Amino acid sequence: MKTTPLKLVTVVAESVLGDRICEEMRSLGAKGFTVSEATGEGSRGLRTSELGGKNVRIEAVVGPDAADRILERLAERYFPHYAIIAFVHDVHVVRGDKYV
Amino acid sequence: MKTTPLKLVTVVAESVLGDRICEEMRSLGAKGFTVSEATGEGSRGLRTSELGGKNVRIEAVVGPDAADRILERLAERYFPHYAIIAFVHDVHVVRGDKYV
Amino acid sequence: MKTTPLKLVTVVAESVLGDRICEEMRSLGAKGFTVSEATGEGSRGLRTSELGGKNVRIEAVVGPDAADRILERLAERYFPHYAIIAFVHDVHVVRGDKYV
Amino acid sequence: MGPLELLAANLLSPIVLSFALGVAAAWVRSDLKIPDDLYSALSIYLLLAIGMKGGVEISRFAPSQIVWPAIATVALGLGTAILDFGFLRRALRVSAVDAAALAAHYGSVSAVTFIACSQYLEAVTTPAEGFLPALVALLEVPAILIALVLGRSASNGSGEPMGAVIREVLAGRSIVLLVGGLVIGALAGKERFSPVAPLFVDLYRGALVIFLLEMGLTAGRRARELRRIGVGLLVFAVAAPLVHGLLGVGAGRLVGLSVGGCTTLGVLAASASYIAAPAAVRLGLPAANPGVPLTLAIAVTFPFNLALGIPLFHRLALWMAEGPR
Amino acid sequence: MGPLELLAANLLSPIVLSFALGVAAAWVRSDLKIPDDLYSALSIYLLLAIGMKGGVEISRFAPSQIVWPAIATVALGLGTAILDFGFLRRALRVSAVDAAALAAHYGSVSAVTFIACSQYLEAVTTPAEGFLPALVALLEVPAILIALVLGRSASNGSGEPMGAVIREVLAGRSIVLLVGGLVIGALAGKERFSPVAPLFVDLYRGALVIFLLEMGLTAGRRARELRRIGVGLLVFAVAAPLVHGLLGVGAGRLVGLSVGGCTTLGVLAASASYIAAPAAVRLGLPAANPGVPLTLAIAVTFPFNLALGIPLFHRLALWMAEGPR
Amino acid sequence: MGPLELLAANLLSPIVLSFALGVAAAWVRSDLKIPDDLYSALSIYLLLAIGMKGGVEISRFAPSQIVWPAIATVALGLGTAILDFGFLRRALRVSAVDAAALAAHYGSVSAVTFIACSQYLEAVTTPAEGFLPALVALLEVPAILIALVLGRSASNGSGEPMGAVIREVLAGRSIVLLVGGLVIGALAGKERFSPVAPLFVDLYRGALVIFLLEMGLTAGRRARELRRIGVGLLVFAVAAPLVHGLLGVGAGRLVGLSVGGCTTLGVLAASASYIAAPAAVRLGLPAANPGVPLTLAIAVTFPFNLALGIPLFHRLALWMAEGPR
Ligand SMILES: Nc1ncnc2c1ncn2[C@@H]1O[C@H](COP(=O)(O)O)[C@@H](O)[C@H]1O
Ligand SMILES: Nc1ncnc2c1ncn2[C@@H]1O[C@H](COP(=O)(O)O)[C@@H](O)[C@H]1O
Ligand SMILES: Nc1ncnc2c1ncn2[C@@H]1O[C@H](COP(=O)(O)O)[C@@H](O)[C@H]1O
Ligand code: NA
Ligand code: NA
Ligand code: NA
Repeated sequence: MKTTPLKLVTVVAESVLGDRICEEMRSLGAKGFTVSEATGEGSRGLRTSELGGKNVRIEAVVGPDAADRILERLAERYFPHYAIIAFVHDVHVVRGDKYV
Repeated sequence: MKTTPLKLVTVVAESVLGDRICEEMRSLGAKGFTVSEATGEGSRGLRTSELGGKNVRIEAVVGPDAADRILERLAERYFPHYAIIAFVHDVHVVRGDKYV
Repeated sequence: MKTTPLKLVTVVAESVLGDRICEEMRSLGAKGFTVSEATGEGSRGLRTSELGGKNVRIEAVVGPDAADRILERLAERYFPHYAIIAFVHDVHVVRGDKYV
Repeated sequence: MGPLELLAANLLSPIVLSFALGVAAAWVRSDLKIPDDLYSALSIYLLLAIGMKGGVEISRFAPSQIVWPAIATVALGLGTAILDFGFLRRALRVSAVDAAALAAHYGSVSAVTFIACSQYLEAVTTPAEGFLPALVALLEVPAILIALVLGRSASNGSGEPMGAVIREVLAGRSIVLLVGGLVIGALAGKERFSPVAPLFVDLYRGALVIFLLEMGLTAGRRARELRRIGVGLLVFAVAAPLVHGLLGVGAGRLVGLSVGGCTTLGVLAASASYIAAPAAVRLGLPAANPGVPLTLAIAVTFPFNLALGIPLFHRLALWMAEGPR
Repeated sequence: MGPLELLAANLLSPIVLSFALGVAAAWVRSDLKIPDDLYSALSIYLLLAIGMKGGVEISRFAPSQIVWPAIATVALGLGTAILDFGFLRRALRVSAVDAAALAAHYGSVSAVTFIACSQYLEAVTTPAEGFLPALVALLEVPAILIALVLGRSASNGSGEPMGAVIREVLAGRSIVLLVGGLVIGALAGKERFSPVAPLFVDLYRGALVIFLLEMGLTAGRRARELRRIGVGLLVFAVAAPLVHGLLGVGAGRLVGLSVGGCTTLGVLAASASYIAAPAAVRLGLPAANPGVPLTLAIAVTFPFNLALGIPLFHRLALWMAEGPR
Repeated sequence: MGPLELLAANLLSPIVLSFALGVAAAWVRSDLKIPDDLYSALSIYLLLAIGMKGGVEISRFAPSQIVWPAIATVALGLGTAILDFGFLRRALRVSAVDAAALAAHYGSVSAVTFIACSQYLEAVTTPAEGFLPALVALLEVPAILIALVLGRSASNGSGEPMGAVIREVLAGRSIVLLVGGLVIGALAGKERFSPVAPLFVDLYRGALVIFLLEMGLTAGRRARELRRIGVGLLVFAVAAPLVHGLLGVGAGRLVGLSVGGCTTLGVLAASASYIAAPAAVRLGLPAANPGVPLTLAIAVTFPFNLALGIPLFHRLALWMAEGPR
């Protein structure tokens, strides 16, 4: 099967950021993204599903440049004050030219 | 810790395909899979959770051949008409012989 | 964007183990984790969302040693009797020193 | 009440207002969201409730009283779907699969529109035959099947095998709940039903308010996509309910239904499916664009029927029964 | 009513029919699904409701009237669990952990079966003691604990430490809601309870209809696994409720309960847990197969009690009270 | 009833007891969990219900009767927020952003506290003005806005642009549902509202029991974090409702509200927001610690008002109306 090597950017953040992060990704070149609900724990304490405490988990398959731009933007705008983690790894994508 | 190098196939697709894709995976050699709910956006527009618009996110740990067969089948049967993305990457799996 | 190479440990297990696995991870050096709901199928049969049959999906970004310790502990304590799968792969993490 | 008062009575009912609130909330991009599970819970509840109430009533009718209305209903489903398909192909030059998809949605039925109609008839104290919920179940399926056949034969049938699609439609949750509710109601009977009536009868109208809030939110969100849809299809989404409704009221008259019954059959024919049809079409006609029929059904036809269609077909049924006054 | 009419009355009640609808829907592989959160919401509601209603009533009884029934209930829980464990080990040669797992499920209790029994008794206008909900709470725990002890001593006790498991059972949601509801009801009293009665009393039976739809769906899905379970265990899943029910009715008689009370105690003893026991066994006896007891409890014993056990134990209680007629 | 009986009546009401059950369940670390979607469903239901009931009543008042209470309410919101901000900065030396965050929470309002107050007033048969729900909507916003302005000007305003935050607050679900409900109720009127009353009126109090169970669970979980919060802030979380409540009752008296109305305005002023304010503050003042105000609002101020504040402000309102007895 012919696949294209691309990057998968994964972000977990407090849910109030959900729409904003999707918007940033779109504006920085992501052609799509997938969002799911999560809870979690980190340096900013437990984020259970109680009153306003949920997380969103956002994944986007993007080219390496877009991946870099997205991480850069998140680190600059959201890492100082918000509960958030972001990481990236290599994936091989079917019909990958669609996503760059 | 001894682990086995295998492939993780991840598929996000419109929810009407959920059972079908699991069935395909099973028939092509996946010994198991994990399914979760997601929403998302892509070339076929926003798939929110409204009326019939959700996505499923399916993951299967499989050997490299099965991974190839699964992607091949998905590309052939579902990519033309349905909202779907599929990618694969390397993982190291505990007790990995169970999954091939 | 400067990122740190780390490990992402992913565990899918029957939901009764949820809190226990998070606790193990914390005690073995994970600085945080993300939890979501899933269903699935494996050697122990279908784990649908019906009465008590759900799975949890737990992810933790950790250093390579902690990853090893976590897999070791899970294999020892939970693999014999419980429905569970665990795997690990490399990720590049923003602000990664926070997680080791 | 004169026609204008009837219209006002309908527009100021809590369910229509609640739909409007949903549209407004979507329009100001509020974070208001009806949880998915609440939406599912309410649709299960509403379908089961109309089924059970219909089942309790149905025993009061002889089969001979129901058979003609039933035949008329199936004929309506088939007829309107074929009519729509032909019109969309010829007049609007829509592709075969997309015309079939639309025909499946518009020939089938929306149970919530039926419920809104029952509420309206109650509010204007116009009784209707108790077996009407059974007709909802009957009207749901035929149009979907004929439309799939039309669409697949015109497009060399890609998609799931027809047998699998039929199975999927018949075992779909709206049929299971409607028909299951009918059977439960008929077997239990009025007396054994009464202990569960506080949930399934008394709360019915209130539940509809919350359900219509979600419908309004969805319609409001989808309304943004309307500008991408050609004007021909927008006209279709209003013309189809008018024509179907006229046929429905007429068919009701023909088989001897009361004014309430004629109104209901008109509203049923005028309504477009947004649950059973989309799922069936996605599997049976995957090449069809799934967004357009759903957007038209929810953002145009549903509010049209809710606000205007119901009192209009009531008026029409009155007129057919009594002649112009 | 004669015995056959009582049986018919039970089989045609909306809750039994709704369970059957669920089974049928699972059987045709319908996409009907009760959302998880609706299922949880309904179980919270039902447990809190029986607790609160019991709490309101309990103040009308002197402690001395309750103490013997309470002792009988604990003895029933312990006795039936030990009996089952012995039978399964000896007669069916089931492994120690699996026998213990089954004993925990069958010695404990299903609150929904209790509710179905109350509905039945109301329908046949047979009153029962108001403190019975307290017995549900009492019957839930002892069997689980004794079975875990039996299973762990026979298998050198892997699994979580016993203390942790006990804590988990006692703080489990069914105990918290039942006991919490009892306390709320007892403290609030009839008058302060009345404003919340429209939710917790009037809707109770309707809610059960939807809950049993989900139970039916689950039972129907699990029924497919029955063919992988040996015939010995299938017989156990019917014999156990019969024997337990007989013991329960007898124990009720012994401590002076009314016919309704005896029926209820019989049904409680006959019922098998599918919430508290599975969770506790999974942690306390992880080597036990978790699927078999749950499948038997939901797909065999629950429907057996729902359809046949309840009228049967009622009959038995009548017979014990009045002699054969 | 004397003051102690009123207090007892309140403490033994099912809603207060249910809150206590939630706290206890969290304390024993029960696995009891109110599903997220049930929590959302209940808040949608409760907000819509108070809105609609208020809307139905509001038509009975002349605008001139409402205008002064409305002005008093806005003044209360602004005044208490500024007061709190000043006190926290000066007396407790809290940072500007954290003081502003607290001021936003405490100047705004908790709709559930309002509902609990209405229940209490009904139980003690003290009527209150029907337009009070409109005041809830009015009190929600001003404090949040002024606090954000104060916090941002003191911290050189990082965070989202103020316009976006205001939009977010005004289109937030609590405002949309409250105001939307008011409009629906006012347009529909009493007669058209009556068919939906079984859901929106009769079940109201029961629904609150389940909602407060979740509030109790949350408060109980958050209570563990209280030991990490300084004693100054803990005192604030009790002193603020006392002072605000006094101001609220006084303001009510000033604009001529009844005893029930004064009590309600006092309780509204005393309550702290835990829905609208946290979301707005997170976006408008991201540097503020989001945990502290939420923990104080839910785990200290809410239970304080629920158990003691409501009867206390009632007492105060009586005293102001009748003089000491
Ligand atoms: N080491 C980790 N591994 C996986 N997820 C994490 C980790 N640390 C934090 N998270 C997630 O990121 C969210 C915010 O983390 P933090 O900003 O550290 O509070 C948490 O609620 C978790 O869901
Ligand atoms: N670049 C992407 N990254 C992550 N998920 C995507 C991406 N593109 C599409 N998806 C997911 O795949 C679904 C279908 O995509 P599409 O077929 O492009 O409409 C979307 O709803 C998303 O959930
Ligand atoms: N090959 C696989 N790929 C992905 N997930 C799996 C796989 N096998 C098992 N799982 C997940 O792990 C859970 C337990 O698996 P098992 O212990 O094999 O029954 C299943 O319910 C699935 O969610
Ligand atoms: Na139609
Ligand atoms: Na039992
Ligand atoms: Na306030």
